[in-house]
Amino acid sequence: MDLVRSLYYLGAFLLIGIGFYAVLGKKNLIKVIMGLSLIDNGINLLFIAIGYVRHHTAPIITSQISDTSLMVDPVPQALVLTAIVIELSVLALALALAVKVFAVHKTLNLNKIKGLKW
Amino acid sequence: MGILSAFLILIMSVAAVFAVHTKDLIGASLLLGFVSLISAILFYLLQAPDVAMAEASIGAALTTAIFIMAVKKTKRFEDE
Amino acid sequence: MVNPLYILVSLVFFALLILFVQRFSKYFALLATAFNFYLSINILIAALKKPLLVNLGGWKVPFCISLFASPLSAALVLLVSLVGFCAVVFSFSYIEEERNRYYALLLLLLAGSSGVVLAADIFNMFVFFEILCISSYALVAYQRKADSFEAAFKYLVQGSVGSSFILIAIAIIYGLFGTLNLAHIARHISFPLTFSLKVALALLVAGFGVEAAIFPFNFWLPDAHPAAPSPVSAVLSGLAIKVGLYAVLRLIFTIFGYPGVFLPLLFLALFTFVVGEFAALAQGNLKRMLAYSSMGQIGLIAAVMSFGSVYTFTAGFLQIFNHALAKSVLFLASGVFFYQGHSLEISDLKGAGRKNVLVGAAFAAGIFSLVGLPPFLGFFSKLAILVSLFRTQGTLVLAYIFIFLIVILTAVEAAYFLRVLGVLYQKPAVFSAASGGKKMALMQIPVVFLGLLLLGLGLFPQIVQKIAYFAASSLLNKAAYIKFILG
Amino acid sequence: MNRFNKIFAYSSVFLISLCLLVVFLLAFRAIPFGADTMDVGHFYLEDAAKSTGSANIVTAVVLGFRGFDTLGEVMVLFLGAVGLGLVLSSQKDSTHSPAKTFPSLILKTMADLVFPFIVLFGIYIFMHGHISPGGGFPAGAVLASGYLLLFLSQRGGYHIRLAQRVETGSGLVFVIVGLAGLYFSGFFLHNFLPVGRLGSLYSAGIIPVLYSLIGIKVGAELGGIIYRLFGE
Repeated sequence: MDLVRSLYYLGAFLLIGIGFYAVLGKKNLIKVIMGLSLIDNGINLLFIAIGYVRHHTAPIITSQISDTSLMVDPVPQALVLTAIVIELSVLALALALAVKVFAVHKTLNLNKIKGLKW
Repeated sequence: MGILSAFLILIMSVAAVFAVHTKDLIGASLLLGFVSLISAILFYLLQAPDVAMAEASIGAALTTAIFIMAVKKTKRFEDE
Repeated sequence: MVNPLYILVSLVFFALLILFVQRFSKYFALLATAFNFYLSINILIAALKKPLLVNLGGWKVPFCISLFASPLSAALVLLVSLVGFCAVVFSFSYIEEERNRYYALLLLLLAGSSGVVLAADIFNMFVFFEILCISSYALVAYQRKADSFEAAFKYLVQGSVGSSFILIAIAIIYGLFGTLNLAHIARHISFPLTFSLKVALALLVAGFGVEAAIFPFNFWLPDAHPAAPSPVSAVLSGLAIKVGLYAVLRLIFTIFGYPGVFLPLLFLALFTFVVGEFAALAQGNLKRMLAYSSMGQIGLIAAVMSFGSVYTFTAGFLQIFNHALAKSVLFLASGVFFYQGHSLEISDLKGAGRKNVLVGAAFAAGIFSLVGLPPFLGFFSKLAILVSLFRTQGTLVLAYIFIFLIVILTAVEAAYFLRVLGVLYQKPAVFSAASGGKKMALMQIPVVFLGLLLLGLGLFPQIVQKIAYFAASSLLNKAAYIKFILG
Repeated sequence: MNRFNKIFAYSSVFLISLCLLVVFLLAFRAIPFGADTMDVGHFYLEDAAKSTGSANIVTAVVLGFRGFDTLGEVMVLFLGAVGLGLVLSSQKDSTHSPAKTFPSLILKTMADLVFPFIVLFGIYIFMHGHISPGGGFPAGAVLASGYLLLFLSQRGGYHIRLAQRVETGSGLVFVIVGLAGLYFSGFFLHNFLPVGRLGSLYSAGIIPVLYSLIGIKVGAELGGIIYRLFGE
């Protein structure tokens, strides 16, 4: 497989893989949430890479650029706008829960919190 | 564009690895913001200025701020 | 007025209104769910004649987002609004703090469930799935004790990993076909599947499987369901896991059009069934036991349905109805016991059934229906499952093993449920009930209503059987699905 | 023994992540990078400017063709804010509060100077969402970063109740605009206002209205999230 052409895919999957590693392997609650954030980042990059078309322009009509047949796919961009916002709200809720768990147990270590072992 | 994007992707992955590896959670939040910032640049290179703006303002700025606030309310260093 | 859109819009509208006005929250919630209940009956009646398709925004079909109410979706929407209505009535006196936020979240939980069921666009389905998930994370944490925060966190992490699986699958599908409309995707897919599509299908099953609590993705369930307040547990156990299962089945059998038995799901579901039922046997806490029993039941339903014939689907839907109603009764009744006795350890509940005659009777009805005794609805669904398995062609060995498992595990189920029932009616009553008066009456209404419904549907099962048959055939007919939506 | 277990756990997690990475890469061999794989995308590119009047086609997709998704997305953010408020509302336990630090004079003065510009910039972004990149969500984030600056410099209070009214009120107006489309032309979220001249500020019918609502709502919501996480 020619690696150069799928460099963006590779980058996206690297982020997703690192994120999975953090979610599964890390013992700190906030690190786990950071892993989730990295996974979402990778997915956003993946979507945009799918929508990209070589030598096409951004899907915005201006006075200079008005040829809509030479624009990249707008749909993945719209999806990513949605996904970014969803990610933010999940993240905020997760951090609030982590803060509360810390307030009870005075630790962020998963192994020391009985209800959180998985 | 090829070399530039390869360089950016490399830096982004390294930053992500360090963000997961480091014991300092504030540092990790900042590195995470850096990853978001680079992916915003990548979005711009991939002809997605809308998403780049959203990622830069939401992913890089606000998420980092929220992470840092949460870390401030808990504990800065990851223990064994 | 028969428009599935109003269901979603009214729920969203009232959820916003509750936090805008900041008072009358329970009346708004009651209004919204009552309206929905009325509307969903009408939608079901209309959908049984002809499925409903609503295009939003005024564009043609593959370009707009559309809502599609097949008999299956309409039946599930009715179930959602029925259980939702009962949960809201129950919450009237059960929920005392943070009412505004609680009702707004509950309404959005119902909106998310109805949305996933009605969506005809894969990304729209994902968005509603996220609404469902995030509202349930927040509601699991509602009691704000240490264990509810922990359960919610666990649920959130596993749920978001599942959501990211779904997003990757959507990326694969969009990259291959350049479209998001489910019928349009279905038209592109043919067998044998390519490697990319296999990965996409696996990711979708895994992602929605987290909410459906199918085996390796269900570690959150036994903590999350008991941690939530009882009406929320009823909704989560009765509806939310079924919505996840609906998404899995819709994608496997309608969109991908999988012919015959879907073996991976069958094995995972059988495992879930066995683990859930045996784990329930070992529990000392009533709600934890009910949660494990839900896990077992969802395994049973998913296993039956993965055989992929009309008969097994009909049987599976009967069991979905039975389990949704019966589990809601059981969770709501355990809420009553908790309200009176402040404990859910089974040993503390001695004689509780004698103190509350009506609730105890409804609880018994729920148990009998789940175990499958006549004259309750559960009898017909278990019977239908066994008959449908005898009628499957081809993979006979699996069907016979499955029948054997059902017989054994029904005995296990009977053992742990009847033990609880025995405790509830034990003679020297330990359970001390503070007389609740008017509040108690309000809590008893939905419990008794659902119990009576189980009995009534058991006496006249033809209605549900007919709906289940229509739902089953609409799930399996890929060609009709594509033709109806794309024209 | 313990050490061995730990190494085993980490390496198995590493292997699982690696396997996922490889499987995904293989699955994506069927999707060539940089090639035109659009199907409905072509229709949007051709039709968007004509039928929605929005020069930014991403905006046309977000608020026109897939407007219902955006309503759902707004509700997701709303849920995040409500859920966070619910989780953080119990102040009974002793939360570990960080040492109070007082902001420096420089920060205070700069915050006073910069805040109006940030707000103005946010408003500019959501007003121009249909002709230039940006739109309601980044605009809301910009507005919220303005509040963040105010919190950091401990200037003034944040009227949380008012913010909640603004947030839910703009959400309600969003739904009502959608229902108005249903009433006037039979489709939910239909663009029932005149489309106008492509590329001018007053164009694209309901799209700028919706984006302004989203900008205000997201700004108030994110401000509320920051306020609650800061915790007075």
